[in-house]
Amino acid sequence: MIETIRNKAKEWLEKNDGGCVIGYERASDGMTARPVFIYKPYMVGSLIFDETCVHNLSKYLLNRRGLKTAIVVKPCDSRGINLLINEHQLDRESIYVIGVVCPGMKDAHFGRIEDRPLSKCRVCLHHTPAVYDVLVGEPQPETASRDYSDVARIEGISIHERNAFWKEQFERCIRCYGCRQVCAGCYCQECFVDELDPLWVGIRSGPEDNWIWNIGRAFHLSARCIGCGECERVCPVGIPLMLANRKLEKESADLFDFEPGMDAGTAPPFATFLKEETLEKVE
Amino acid sequence: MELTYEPRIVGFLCNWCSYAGADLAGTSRTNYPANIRIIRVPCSGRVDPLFIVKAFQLGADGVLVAGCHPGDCHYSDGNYHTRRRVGLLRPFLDYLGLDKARLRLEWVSASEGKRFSEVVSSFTDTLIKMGPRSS
Amino acid sequence: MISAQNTIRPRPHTTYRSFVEAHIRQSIAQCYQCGKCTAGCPVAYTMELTPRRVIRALQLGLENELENSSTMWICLSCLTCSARCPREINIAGVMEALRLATIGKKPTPDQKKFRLFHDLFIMSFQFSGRAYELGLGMAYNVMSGQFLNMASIIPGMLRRGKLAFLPHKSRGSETQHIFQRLEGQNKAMNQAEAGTK
Amino acid sequence: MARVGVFICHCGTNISGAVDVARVVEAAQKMPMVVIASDNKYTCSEPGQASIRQAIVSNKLNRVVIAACSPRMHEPTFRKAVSAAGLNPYLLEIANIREQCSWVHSHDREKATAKAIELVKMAVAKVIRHEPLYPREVPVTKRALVIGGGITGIQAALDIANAGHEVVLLEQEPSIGGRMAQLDKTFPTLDCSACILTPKMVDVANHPKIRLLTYAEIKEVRGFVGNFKVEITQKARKVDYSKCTGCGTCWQKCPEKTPSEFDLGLGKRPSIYIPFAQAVPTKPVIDTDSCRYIKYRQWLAAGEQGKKPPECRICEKICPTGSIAWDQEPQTITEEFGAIVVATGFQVYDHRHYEEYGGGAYPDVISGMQLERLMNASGPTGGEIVRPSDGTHPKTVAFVCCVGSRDQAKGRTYCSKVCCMYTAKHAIMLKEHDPDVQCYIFYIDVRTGGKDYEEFYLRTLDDAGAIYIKGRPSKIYRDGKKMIVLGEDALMGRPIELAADLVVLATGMEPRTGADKLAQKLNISYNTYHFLVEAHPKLRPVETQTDGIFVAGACVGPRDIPESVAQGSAAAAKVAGLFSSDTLVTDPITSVVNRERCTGCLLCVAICPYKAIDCETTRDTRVVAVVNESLCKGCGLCVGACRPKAIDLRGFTSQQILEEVNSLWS
Amino acid sequence: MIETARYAYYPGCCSKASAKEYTATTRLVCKALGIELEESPDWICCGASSAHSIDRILGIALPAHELLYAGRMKLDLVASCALCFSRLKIAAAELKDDDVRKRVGEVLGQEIPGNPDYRVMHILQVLEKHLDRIHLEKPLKGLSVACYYGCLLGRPKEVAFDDAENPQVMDRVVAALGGEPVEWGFKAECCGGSHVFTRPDIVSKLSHRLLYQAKQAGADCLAVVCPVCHSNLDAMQKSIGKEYKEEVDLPAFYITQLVGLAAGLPPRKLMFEKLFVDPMRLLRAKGLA
Repeated sequence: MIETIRNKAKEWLEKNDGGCVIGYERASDGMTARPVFIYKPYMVGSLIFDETCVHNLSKYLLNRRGLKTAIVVKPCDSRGINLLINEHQLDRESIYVIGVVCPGMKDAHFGRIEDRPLSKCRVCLHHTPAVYDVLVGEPQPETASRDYSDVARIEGISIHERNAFWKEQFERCIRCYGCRQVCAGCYCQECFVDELDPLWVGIRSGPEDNWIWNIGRAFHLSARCIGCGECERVCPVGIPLMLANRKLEKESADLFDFEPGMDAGTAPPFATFLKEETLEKVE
Repeated sequence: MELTYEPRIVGFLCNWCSYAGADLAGTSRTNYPANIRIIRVPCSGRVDPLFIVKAFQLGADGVLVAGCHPGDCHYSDGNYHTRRRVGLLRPFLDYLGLDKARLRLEWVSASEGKRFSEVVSSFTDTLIKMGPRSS
Repeated sequence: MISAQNTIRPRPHTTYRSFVEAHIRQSIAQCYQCGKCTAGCPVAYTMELTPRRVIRALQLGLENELENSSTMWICLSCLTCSARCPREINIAGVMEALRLATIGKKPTPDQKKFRLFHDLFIMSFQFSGRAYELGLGMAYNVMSGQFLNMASIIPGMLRRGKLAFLPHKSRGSETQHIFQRLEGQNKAMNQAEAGTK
Repeated sequence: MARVGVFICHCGTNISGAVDVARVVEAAQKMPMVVIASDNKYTCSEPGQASIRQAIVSNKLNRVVIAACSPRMHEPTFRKAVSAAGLNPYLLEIANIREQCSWVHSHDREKATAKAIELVKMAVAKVIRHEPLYPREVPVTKRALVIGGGITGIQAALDIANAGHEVVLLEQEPSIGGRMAQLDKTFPTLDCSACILTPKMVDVANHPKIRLLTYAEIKEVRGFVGNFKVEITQKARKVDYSKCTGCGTCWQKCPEKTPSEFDLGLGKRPSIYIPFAQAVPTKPVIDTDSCRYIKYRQWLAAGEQGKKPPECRICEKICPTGSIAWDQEPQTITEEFGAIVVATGFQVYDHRHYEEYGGGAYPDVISGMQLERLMNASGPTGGEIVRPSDGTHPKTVAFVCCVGSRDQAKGRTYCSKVCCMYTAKHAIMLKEHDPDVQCYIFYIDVRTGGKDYEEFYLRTLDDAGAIYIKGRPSKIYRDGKKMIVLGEDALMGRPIELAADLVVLATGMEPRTGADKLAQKLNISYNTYHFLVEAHPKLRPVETQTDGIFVAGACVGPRDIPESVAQGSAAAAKVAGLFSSDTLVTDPITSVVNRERCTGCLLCVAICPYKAIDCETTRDTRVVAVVNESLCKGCGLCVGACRPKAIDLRGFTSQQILEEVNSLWS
Repeated sequence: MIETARYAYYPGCCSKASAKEYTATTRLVCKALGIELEESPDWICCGASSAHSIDRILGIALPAHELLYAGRMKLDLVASCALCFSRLKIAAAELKDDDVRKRVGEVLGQEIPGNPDYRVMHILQVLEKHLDRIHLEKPLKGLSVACYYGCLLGRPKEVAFDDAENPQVMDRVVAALGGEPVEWGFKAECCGGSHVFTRPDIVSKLSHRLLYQAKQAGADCLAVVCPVCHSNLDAMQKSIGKEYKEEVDLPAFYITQLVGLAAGLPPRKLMFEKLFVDPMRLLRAKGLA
């Protein structure tokens, strides 16, 4: 697998002078992975791929708009590429996608790789990238049934409990904006949270302003979140951001029959409508 | 003295149908509770979902978004987009602990003065029954 | 006297109408009386009250007319009326509903033979599970007094072995149970309905 | 620094009856940036307006809030008033304390007053954020495009041209004239259709201000009112019109004969043809589907597969001016216009959808339009009314009304309006042609709304002796030489079987095929049947939601000739009105893009109902959205969708709306 | 070797008596085409045309009994009788209603699974689907056939598989057999159906109209797909002729008999002798027997 990635990267670099391969290499702790940018064919030897390659590299493509770039992507990351192409941020021609069939990723904590795959991987549906020029690994069938038991658990508790639960979560937010920085879908020139006039979100980190920031962030990713889970992974205070994102993911699948990033052409839900839809579920 | 709870409602009304419908409620002297504060927008499609979130953050007990009936939008299809935006925001806010009954999307035409007053009355009623928002 | 009978006193909301509308899941107010149903009905020529007029009677609430009519029993259920109705009203469904609505009523002399036929038909398979043509035909002829009905073809049928002398039985006696359970269900529902009133 | 003046109206007792105006004034005086707050008995009266003007000048006000009736009532009035005092008219905000306060909370003075104060507070908060706005002027190209060369389009083109403006009249068929050219007589006067139409066709052809583009279609429409840029496809006629004199030798000699569209298949025409004798222009086109030589060329190109077609070329050999142009290809013409009139008219409903009436398989079951051709002296039978099956003269003729009209099951719920009348005309004409004819007319209702129409209908009973049978037939079938119509005489309540020699189906009107596609190109609306939608069915019947595009005639809905002509003239008047000034003033309430913030996701481009947003590349090679302010109608749909808040709506900016919300809790 | 197709088969009550030849030739032809028909051992009457006139639930429960069998077998259900087909198909549609499903389940004494998708086919559809399997031994050359569908195959449109006024399936089958389907306007007009007992005058009038129209359209014979229609058009033909004082002499075949004939199955097995109107003279004249 790794050999294939290295060979493909090398072949591509030899043909594309001035190009860059974005992939993973072993981090200095000798255990986890970190992103690497390779410009010369002879350097491909440092490329790796295993269950520690948690990062979604597709956001780096935004820094290489219009430049020849090859990228190693997992299925969820690959949807980021489709999303960005759909939103006219990238053009498909300049990108060479090395898609890797994903075995599920594991995070490292306290110098040790965890036993269980990341929670997002446990409910993942797509194990083969949605877009690729070369596929590494055997295509895997999709998981047939959606698992939203995590969302359902929150839906199942009372409205007051929900209110209390999220209040407690959002109160912890220190407004570091790590979730935004890592997100492939967050590429505004200036985020609404940083705007001073009008002041959408107060500058202080307090319960009310944290509330609107977190809702605004999630809602801006509605029908756009590709489920890579990076926001939640980098959150220093452990807010279950994917739990919010996944509610929107579920609703937009139910209401609009739409899954973000599965292709680059389908009009996203907020760009279109059906005259006859009612969008009201039996309550 | 009895203390009664008076919910605060922010209403975003499209200029062509719902705002005109609210005017008609006035011209026909249809009384309704004074709890709503109306903000005129050209089209319900002008309503940024964040306006709604912002109103709730500031303390609104209910938010009403009202536009032309589907198919009647003055701008041909603005209200269809509104329907999608609010249609997604509503279950999401509910999920986050803000009861979906507090956010209403209604179609009120320029000729439906009576209906507008009914919408405001029933919405105010609902909110009074629900009581103040838990903080 | 005659004028009193002929004068229509409209009653737009009758139980017949609501029963029929519930059955066809449509409003008969949609009918604009164009007559295409009657025009295409293969048996309208022999009806007192043609299909269009049945709908009209429902719209005006002329219950007597409906109850005494044989239209719904003459109806062949060929669905031509429904298929061609420009307002897409299921007129054949209206006829079916009227049969169901009047089934408890005493039949008029003209309705009698149709009701008899249906009763006998049901009986012919109620116990054996499968319809028994010869038995049905003979019983009908005797009981309706139309002794020579179809007499011309019976020898031919027998000669070609197209009439079985004995009823053909389905394995098991499922049909009997179906009828028993249905009776129970209907009873329970009637009681429940009476209870709510 | 904003200096706000607040003026509160009593509106007689309309407001002060439920609201304590003095307390509102008092509260307003304490609001931020408010310099002066005062009240007025009637603010909209001249003394009321004068006091505002005076206050603006004496207090150096630069923002004005008027708390009075609905802005939908007097906003224009008050804008003029502040403008008269030298202030930009858009620095005004109105607090609606009458329709939305005093009139609806008359039972509770306390709450009504509290609400009025808050409404004023919201208006003050918003007005502080107002910016001066300036309407823009755009030049007008005084040149009109009329799409559709039927009677409606002809009338519109002549009227616009007579008002002194250039017109291009576009027609997709080889000749103008439209459906009216196919008619024999017109109701209720029984004028010969051609006699009143063809002079107008000639007028069009000879008018110095009108350019005729026949056999042409709209390819693309861009631009906006006063400045449309239209791409037109000129289909290949295979005849060089600059050389052709219309002498007619070619169409007389062409050996190939094919069913005539104009005669609805009842007659034949050559492959090189003019659709009918009085066609304008009187120059032919070659029908590439039937022409022998074209087929020969296709056979050559396909590698000589199959049977070899004759290498005819007779027209070419015989043409005295050498006008035949085999290699002519479709051409694209780009033209600029200030206004567009759409008059694409109707087509006759295709009765093949009625399987119960034979589905078009019986030759003696024809449409009303086919009967017109049979009755017409220049028609395929020279005006002799005969059965298409055997050429005999029908004596018993049955008419069936509402075929393709008032029929939900066939997807056509509307009434086509003209069929009752043209059927009456047919009955009268048939009787005139042959006194032995007996007509039977199956109808649901006879609708004769129109001047002299009812009287005309009565003639069918009195003079023509037609028998009207109330009831929609259910089936038509053949029995020997007769056509049997199964119906009901609903008045007797009995089924009826009628044996007729000829059955005429009064088929309804539907929009031309492709009306929806054209509407999409023009960005105007159409309904489920593809009839075009007017801006207002009563008050703006020939305008559309897109400025500068007008509609007229049967493309909007079933119309008879007088109505179509009236609408053609009405649209022309609208165009002339538009062309009466050299420039247009546009509403300044439009969207505007902040190029620094725009990420170029182009969601706004996708959702703009007016195609008013496009994209362009900045100097630092970023793609950003750009608003065409002439097309923008100011709905703000794009603003509600923009994640980076890079687009805003003048007059309803996010700042302004958020200030309104904020003011409720500050 | 062609793959076997399997269907659940509902013969209907007439199969045991008046329509013996229809059932027999249906089985014969299907076997020849490699189509397996699984008949439920305990099938019961579908109730047509009485049950749905007497009690709504009964009218659904009786055919539902058979639908459940097909459901258990996980097979599409095929009926050869147009009347049975119609009842089965309508019942399948009615069962989508939760309340109806509950009540019918009670009456049948078994739970009916929710979200049911019972597929019901008429034998015509099956024949058309597998037309390519027919090896044409004896094309029906020169045989003009008036295809008579009856009133129920195209109606109501929610359950129909062909046009209500001008259906085409059987015409395609006959054409594929080498025969010549005639164009006529009465393919889907009613024959009078079960009124043969109560109002034989109606049956005479309507069936006469059909026979007359078919004859006028130039047909040599009729092709029929329903035992009730068949009995009206075949068995009653002679007495109808007497009543209207005209000799009709129009053999009425079941479509399966024609398929069998064209496929070269032995004529003896096609049970032509069961027909009232003797077709042999016609078949000999056309060189088909």
